[in-house]
Amino acid sequence: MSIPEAAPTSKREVEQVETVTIRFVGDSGDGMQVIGSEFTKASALAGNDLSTFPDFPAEIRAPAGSLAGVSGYQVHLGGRTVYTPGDAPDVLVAMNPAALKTNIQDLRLGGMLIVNSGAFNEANLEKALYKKNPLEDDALKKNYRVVPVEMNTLTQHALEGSGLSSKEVARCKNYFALGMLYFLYGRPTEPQVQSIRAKFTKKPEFADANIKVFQAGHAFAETSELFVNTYRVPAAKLRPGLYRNVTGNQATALGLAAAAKLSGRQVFLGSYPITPATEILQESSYFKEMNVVTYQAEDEIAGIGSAIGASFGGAIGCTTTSGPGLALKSEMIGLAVILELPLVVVNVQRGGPSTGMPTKTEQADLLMALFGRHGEAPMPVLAAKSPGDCFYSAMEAVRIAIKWMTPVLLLTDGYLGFGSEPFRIPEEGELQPFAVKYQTTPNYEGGKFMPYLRDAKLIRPWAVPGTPGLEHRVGGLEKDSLSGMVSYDGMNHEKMVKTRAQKIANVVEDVPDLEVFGPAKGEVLLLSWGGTFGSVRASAEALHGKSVAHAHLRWLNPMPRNTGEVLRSYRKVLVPEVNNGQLALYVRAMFPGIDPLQHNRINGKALNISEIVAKVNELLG
Amino acid sequence: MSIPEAAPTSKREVEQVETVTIRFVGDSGDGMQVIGSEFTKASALAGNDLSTFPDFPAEIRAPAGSLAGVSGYQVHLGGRTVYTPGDAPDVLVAMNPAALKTNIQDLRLGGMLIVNSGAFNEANLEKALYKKNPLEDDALKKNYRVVPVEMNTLTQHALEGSGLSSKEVARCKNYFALGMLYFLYGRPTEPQVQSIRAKFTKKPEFADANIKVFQAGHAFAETSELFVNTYRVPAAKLRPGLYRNVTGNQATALGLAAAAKLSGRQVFLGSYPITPATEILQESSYFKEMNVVTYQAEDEIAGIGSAIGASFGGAIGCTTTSGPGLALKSEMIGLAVILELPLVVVNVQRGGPSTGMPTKTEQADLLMALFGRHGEAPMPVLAAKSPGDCFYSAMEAVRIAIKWMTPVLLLTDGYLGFGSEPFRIPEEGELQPFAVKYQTTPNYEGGKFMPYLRDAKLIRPWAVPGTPGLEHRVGGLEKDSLSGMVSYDGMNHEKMVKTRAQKIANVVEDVPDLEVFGPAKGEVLLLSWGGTFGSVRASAEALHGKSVAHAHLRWLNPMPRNTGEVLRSYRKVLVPEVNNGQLALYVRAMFPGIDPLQHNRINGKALNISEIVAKVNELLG
Amino acid sequence: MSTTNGTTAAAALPTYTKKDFESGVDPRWCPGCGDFSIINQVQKLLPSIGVARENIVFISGIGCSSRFPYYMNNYGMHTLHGRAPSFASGLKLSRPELQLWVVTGDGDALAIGGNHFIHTMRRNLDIKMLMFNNRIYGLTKGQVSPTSELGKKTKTTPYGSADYPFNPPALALGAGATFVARSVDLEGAHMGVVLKSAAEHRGSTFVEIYQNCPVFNDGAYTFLTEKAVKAEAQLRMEEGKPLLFGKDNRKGIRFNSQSAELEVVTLGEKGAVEKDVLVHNPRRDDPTIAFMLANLSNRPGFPTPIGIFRAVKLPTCDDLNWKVINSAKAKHGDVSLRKFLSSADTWTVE
Amino acid sequence: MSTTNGTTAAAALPTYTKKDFESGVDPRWCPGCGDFSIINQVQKLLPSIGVARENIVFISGIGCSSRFPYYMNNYGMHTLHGRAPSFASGLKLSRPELQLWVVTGDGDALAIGGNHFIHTMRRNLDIKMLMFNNRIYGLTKGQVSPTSELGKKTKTTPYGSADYPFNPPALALGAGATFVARSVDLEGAHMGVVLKSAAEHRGSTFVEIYQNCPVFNDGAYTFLTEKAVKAEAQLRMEEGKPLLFGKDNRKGIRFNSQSAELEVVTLGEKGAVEKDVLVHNPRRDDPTIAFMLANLSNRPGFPTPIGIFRAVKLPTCDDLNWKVINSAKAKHGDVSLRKFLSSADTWTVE
Ligand SMILES: Cc1ncc(C[n+]2csc(CCOP(=O)(O)OP(=O)(O)O)c2C)c(N)n1
Ligand SMILES: Cc1ncc(C[n+]2csc(CCOP(=O)(O)OP(=O)(O)O)c2C)c(N)n1
Ligand code: SF4
Ligand code: SF4
Ligand SMILES: [Mg+2]
Ligand SMILES: [Mg+2]
Repeated sequence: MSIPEAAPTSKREVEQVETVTIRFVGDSGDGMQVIGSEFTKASALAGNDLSTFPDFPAEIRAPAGSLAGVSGYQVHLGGRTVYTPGDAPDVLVAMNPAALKTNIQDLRLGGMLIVNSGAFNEANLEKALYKKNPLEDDALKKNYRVVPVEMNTLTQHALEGSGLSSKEVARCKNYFALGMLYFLYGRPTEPQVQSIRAKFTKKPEFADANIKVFQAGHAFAETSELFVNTYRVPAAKLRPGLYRNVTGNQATALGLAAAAKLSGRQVFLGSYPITPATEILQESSYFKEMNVVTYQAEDEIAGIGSAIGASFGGAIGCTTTSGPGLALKSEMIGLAVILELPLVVVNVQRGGPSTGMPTKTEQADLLMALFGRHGEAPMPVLAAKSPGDCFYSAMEAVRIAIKWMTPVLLLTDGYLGFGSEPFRIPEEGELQPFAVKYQTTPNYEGGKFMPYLRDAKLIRPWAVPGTPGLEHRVGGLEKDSLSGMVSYDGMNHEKMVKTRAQKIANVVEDVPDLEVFGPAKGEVLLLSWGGTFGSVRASAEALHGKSVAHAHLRWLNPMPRNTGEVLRSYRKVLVPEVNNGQLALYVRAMFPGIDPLQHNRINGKALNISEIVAKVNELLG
Repeated sequence: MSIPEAAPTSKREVEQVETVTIRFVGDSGDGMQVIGSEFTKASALAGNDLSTFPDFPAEIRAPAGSLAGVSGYQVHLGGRTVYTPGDAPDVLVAMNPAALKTNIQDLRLGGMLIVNSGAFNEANLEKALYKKNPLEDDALKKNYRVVPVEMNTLTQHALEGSGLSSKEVARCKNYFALGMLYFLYGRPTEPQVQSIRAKFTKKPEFADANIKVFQAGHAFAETSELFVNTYRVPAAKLRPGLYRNVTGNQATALGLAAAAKLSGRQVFLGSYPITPATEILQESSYFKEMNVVTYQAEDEIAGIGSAIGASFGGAIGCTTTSGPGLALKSEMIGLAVILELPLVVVNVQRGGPSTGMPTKTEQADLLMALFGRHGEAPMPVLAAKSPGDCFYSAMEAVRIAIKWMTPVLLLTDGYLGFGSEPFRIPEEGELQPFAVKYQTTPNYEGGKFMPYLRDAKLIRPWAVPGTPGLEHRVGGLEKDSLSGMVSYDGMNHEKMVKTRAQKIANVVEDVPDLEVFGPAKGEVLLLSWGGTFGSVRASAEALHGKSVAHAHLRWLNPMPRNTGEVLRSYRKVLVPEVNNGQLALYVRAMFPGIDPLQHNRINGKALNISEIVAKVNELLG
Repeated sequence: MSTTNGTTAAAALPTYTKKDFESGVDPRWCPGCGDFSIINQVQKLLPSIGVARENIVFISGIGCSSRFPYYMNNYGMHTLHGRAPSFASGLKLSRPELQLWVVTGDGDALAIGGNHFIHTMRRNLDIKMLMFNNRIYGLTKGQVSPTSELGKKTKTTPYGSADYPFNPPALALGAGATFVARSVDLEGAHMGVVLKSAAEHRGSTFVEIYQNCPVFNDGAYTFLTEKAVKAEAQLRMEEGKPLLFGKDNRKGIRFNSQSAELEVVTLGEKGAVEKDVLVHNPRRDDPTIAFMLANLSNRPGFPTPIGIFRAVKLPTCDDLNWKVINSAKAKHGDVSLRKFLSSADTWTVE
Repeated sequence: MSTTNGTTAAAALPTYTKKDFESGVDPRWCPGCGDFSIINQVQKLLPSIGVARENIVFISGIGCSSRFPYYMNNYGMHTLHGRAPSFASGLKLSRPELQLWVVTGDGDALAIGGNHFIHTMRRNLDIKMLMFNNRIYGLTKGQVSPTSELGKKTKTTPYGSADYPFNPPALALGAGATFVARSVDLEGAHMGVVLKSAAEHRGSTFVEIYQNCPVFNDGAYTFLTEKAVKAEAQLRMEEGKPLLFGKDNRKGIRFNSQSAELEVVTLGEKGAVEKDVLVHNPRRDDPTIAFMLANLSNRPGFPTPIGIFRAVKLPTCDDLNWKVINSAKAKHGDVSLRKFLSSADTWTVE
């Protein structure tokens, strides 16, 4: 988060920086996602902690060079724990005018702008709706350290005589930018060369070209006098182990597959594609050997229906979706509630209402998750807090669903789903298996089987087709409290409503107490849930030393037992959310007397740390 | 509510009673709904205030004589305002053992049991799972005034020589019971004779037979010494005018049709049948000359979709459903929210979750109505308070929808939908027309039309196909705040979310202040919403003189401006509901500091007045 | 018992009787309802099909017909209106060794459930779907259904319906069903034979059963079932036999290649002889002739075909799926969790 | 302007040009997307159909194809995934004088939207549905669609799809559509003719347009559109003309009444002559031959038919509905609110 000011001498120094945020932006065809993730990988190998976020253009490809066609990738790396992809980039790498126009306002004042000046021709300027060339604008140079590089020409030079077409040559220029950054941040070039070679095994001529351009970029940065300093981000103190990078959606898919392994049961994922949840289904469709069966149903309702059907058969039924799909599934979720079958519903939140902003993030499905079903239909709801945490949250959702015989709703969001961070792969044996017991014998007098006879925790047995003697019927009509047969008896209904509610309340035994980061009592408690964890924790860290604490709700229903107590230990509670105040409302409803303050941004992005910090400082007076 | 004790002398006296509750119960085939409504009509003509409720067996016809096949009809009549069909009947007319068994526990102690003793044969007793004849049970006689009548035989006698088959004869016995009650309550017989004749114009032999049996019942009651007294319920002081009986569902249909008339626009009702909402669609399908177009769609989603399509075309799109259907419609409602088109969604609540108890009432869809959509999707929500009020609520929902260009959710329930009460037909001119203005000219510089340019109240214009020059496109993606074209701009989105929320908040200008029945300050405030109005108001009346008041929320979103103030004027707030505490939760969320007490029954029935009264007395200490 | 996926241990089957398939709960349909006759045939059939009782699952939606699973002594799910095929699809894909029956009504299958219906048919999932067609919504007491006739007066169409009805077998064929048949509640023996073939078919199986609802749509099929008209009205399709009908089988269905249409001929009249009559072959790959027969019931002057329109063997969706799954399993063997999670670019922090 | 129901005032129409139907927003499809060619044909057609611009409404669901209405200068709704026909149905029933076009994709129409699709077809609502079939989910970047081929590798079926695809015209015919046609993005002139007929048809109108998605399913239709194979691969159906195809129209489609199947003959070979070849007649009441032709594209060795499979005139659902409404209105006249509310048993309280 802190690039040093330009050094006074022209002698280049190696500067230590604790964290840095770099954003690569260019046209959709410019390969920004590629070099972004290559740089990320190099940083991971260098031992940095990381957090990344891509910024795709809207769903359909826009014309080359247009504002709508800009694609970006932001990475935040640090020598200490990194919680978010960073509020504002310290370095912006912009490949064309449109990319500059849509991103320059995010670059922090004094930040470095590396720009492909060769792309600032008339045609491109016009597509970006620039009246004149911004690189000639003094304001730009006043506010930022501008480093214009003729990447087009330099790339062409590097590839002279390569025999590639000019279109193919142009495609290589992202590696020129990457080479420059490798020099700037002192990354070893050899692994990158290997990586390019591996990527283009089938087209060695492209491998050669990209390597050449990459090395040219590196050399150019070294020899030209454009850069005053170079930078080193030290290695972070990460828990030792084997690491990989995961996006939240990948992690969710991996978590479900891990749950199949740990429970010894099939995971059946019945879904329908929808942005930003689609990747979970896509990833899972490769996990066949892990006992994951995937099914792309004809619609969201059939997706969850297939999952419930599979659960009746003894599998762990799962379904993944986003807001509009969750709305469509609500009738089905109600059925799962009354059937009391295990089911995991993953909702990757996006901007709403309606189709809204499919590629943008939001946290506005919380109240629907809690209350969006007809009748009294309570169910456990939890939310993941980081891309890697999606793995553990998905496993936990499965564990609760099968232990308590209930549907469980897991909330993630587009920010987590698309964002990525290093993920430590658990050691063999580190994750506890959780057995699944099917009922195989009668449980009632006279050798009868009563599918709704409960244990002390109010959990009913799971008997699956193929088990002789336990044949039984389940359905969506209110059921007799023992046999599960249809019952229209009013008092039986009241009993069942209360029993189902109590069972879900009992899940609290599996909900860890709320932990507080910071002072145990004081002025301000920051209360967060879901994907804003990183921004809020980073804000709390930034406010270190003040009477400010942070608590994060992973479980929304039931909430941890000590929640009220924690909330009452601070004079003010501030709930920062990417919605219009849904957790705040819920907290008011659940803890009469607590009236939290709100900080709400609903602009499709993660919360800005500096805004939260400013707000808290205002509260502290 | 008070039948006098048996008079000491055998001389028959005419007793004045203020109110009386009578329940007719028998087999589905016994014609209980028929005589129930005939007696209701006669009482209405006699000037009583009324409230009735049928008790259908579950959806499918059960075998004759079985417990599941019992059908009932309860009427509460009074010489003063009658709020509910009555907690417990004063008089129970039971036509067979099954009917006795399933209803006797409701008869108030000391109440009168008129029973068709002829049906208490071995076969029927067995079907009702009676081990011995309950009429021979002393306990019965000790607790109730039992009047056994051999209705089977007496009906047969009356029809000797009529040429009817014995099956046809048996079908007439309900009129015997009716005749007895006419005598008992001093209703004039002539109108009933007319009515029977009118009913059977096409089968005069049945008319004759039923009239004979009716008169025989009347004569039998008069001449036999079974009844100690006869009763008179004086006329109530009703507002003068022309009256009819309406069920809540009828009233909703009438209200929508009236709105078509008052607005001069087509009402388009696109629905899918579902208990207990189906009657609204059925009734409306007769109202073609009122400019009501009905459409039974292929499912609930298509139903609401068709309504939104019609609204885009300038009609008043409406859709009617119950819980499972509302769940299915939630994605569509979100679309209507973002489109900002008028739409009325009527949800007739029933027992949930899932398919639940389709023929039983409940109030458990409140939170779904308020919060059951993805993204930030606020909309006005109101609830009808009595069968007749469904008429006014439906009209109001339409008025708000078209004035504010928004979907509106109207909640009723099975209790209101099936229940009935007298309805004063408004005088010509009594109901205010509400004009609907379409946009017909450009509203922006350069002769442009901006479909999302708002007025001071934040309402956008309604321009409909067929209007030249105003061609425009609307959609579910977030839209530019003026042109309505797709916008992925984060700050535009935040602005739109807040604007839509503010517009709905502005609707409060059309929400009358909360009125209080009883003292303006004090110990206990009873706070109700929806169909429990009658029970709670009757409870408040019963508690007259104590420091107890009653306030009823017709509008749930936005709530009346003075709600908080009213709530804070009492030491305790008690919220009686037929759910697990949904309004109570909502009140906590909306008025931090208020922590209402709850009284919840979830047994598929209306709230019991005596239970509420007991609870309040307990609170008063 | 089979609780894992794969195949059920082939234990010796008990000798079942009809009673073994009765749940002991008395069916709650109105007196005279056609549903009684259907359940009777199903319960009579099941002892003979060689499948263990516990491996059979009945799944239904909502409607009178959909109460069916409660009366069967198998595993059963009474689900949501229109959605039964979706549950069945998931269960079948998850546990292909189970035998799945979906029981549904004309509204359940074709109104709200139309999408799941056509997709189950096209996928050729091995699911047996019995649709009780009473051309009305029974459970909700008498509204128009997608199989109600044009002009039909019902509670929601008091002046007559303006919707053309579906022809369910034609729709199933259009969607790609591999087994399509029709029977009638009152024709118990015929239904038994059709159900037996349905039980034996592997793939998407659709059986339409004309069912009388004496309460809300009485007499819907008297045109077909009344003694006096039956012979002329029913065309009993039997594999390998000419499509004859009428008193003494004097009439037949002939394909007129001039007009490219089917026509009714009377044998012996205008030179029509039996060998002109189309021989019924439900096993043609191309569904066209089956489609043509299905459409006959829409056309005035033609009899209504009952029996099997189409029965074609094609690899099922569940089989194709498990082929892929099993080959992935065979290829990878038992993968440890750590190994699985590590299959990506990794690095070590020390 | 018509704001009430009934008919639009027949004012003299302006003389439109293609430009009048362009909204001014530049279409945002990927370079080379087949959607460009389709919108071009539609915008070229509309000036000539004699309908006022403001009386035309385009309604779409969600998908690349569904962005269509934004680019048309008519009234338009971009609705929810799969649901476009439901909006169109309500709008058409409410205001039958409007001309309604639904624009949809293979996923939108046939996956999530399958139910509304088949019901719109069966009802014979006067709605024109254009389905851009790219056999893939474009907008969500490459998942299997209900028209993707068996075995197709997509992002959600990396080892190949186990689902048989729909044959969309066959499904539409099975559902009862009265107009069913097919064209191809690259065949602009052909598409123009088909669209013109679609615009003229009154009733449920389904046009499948094969559309290339160069980004996620490139080359899906080269088998049909490449110069080298085109003549052999395309069967251009034209009313009243024999079904000929191939180089110099040397091949034809013949109905073999022996086998009751269609077959390909080469004129002049094995005695085949032109008059044996089936003459195309899309106006047959019975949909069977249309169905048979629709199924040809599934069968190896047969060409893929393009053109109009079926075009049959039947009273539309909207007309039938409004006949009833208008007769009720005529019968009752203008009813006062009080009179309306009083049509029940009433009594007076004084
Ligand atoms: C989501 C939903 N919508 C509507 C209903 C109400 N409903 C129950 S059954 C039914 C139709 C039944 O008709 P059909 O499928 O033909 O079965 P039948 O009763 O005639 O056997 C309807 C509309 C429901 N239960 N759930
Ligand atoms: C309810 C809902 N489910 C899923 C989606 C995600 N989604 C948008 S378009 C689409 C499929 C598009 O495929 P197709 O209809 O073939 O259109 P194309 O993009 O290929 O033109 C999907 C799954 C959505 N927007 N809404
Ligand atoms: S309503 Fe009709 S279909 Fe339903 S049980 Fe009764 S007779 Fe059968
Ligand atoms: S993704 Fe395919 S269908 Fe969508 S716009 Fe691009 S090329 Fe066209
Ligand atoms: Mg039916
Ligand atoms: Mg597509």
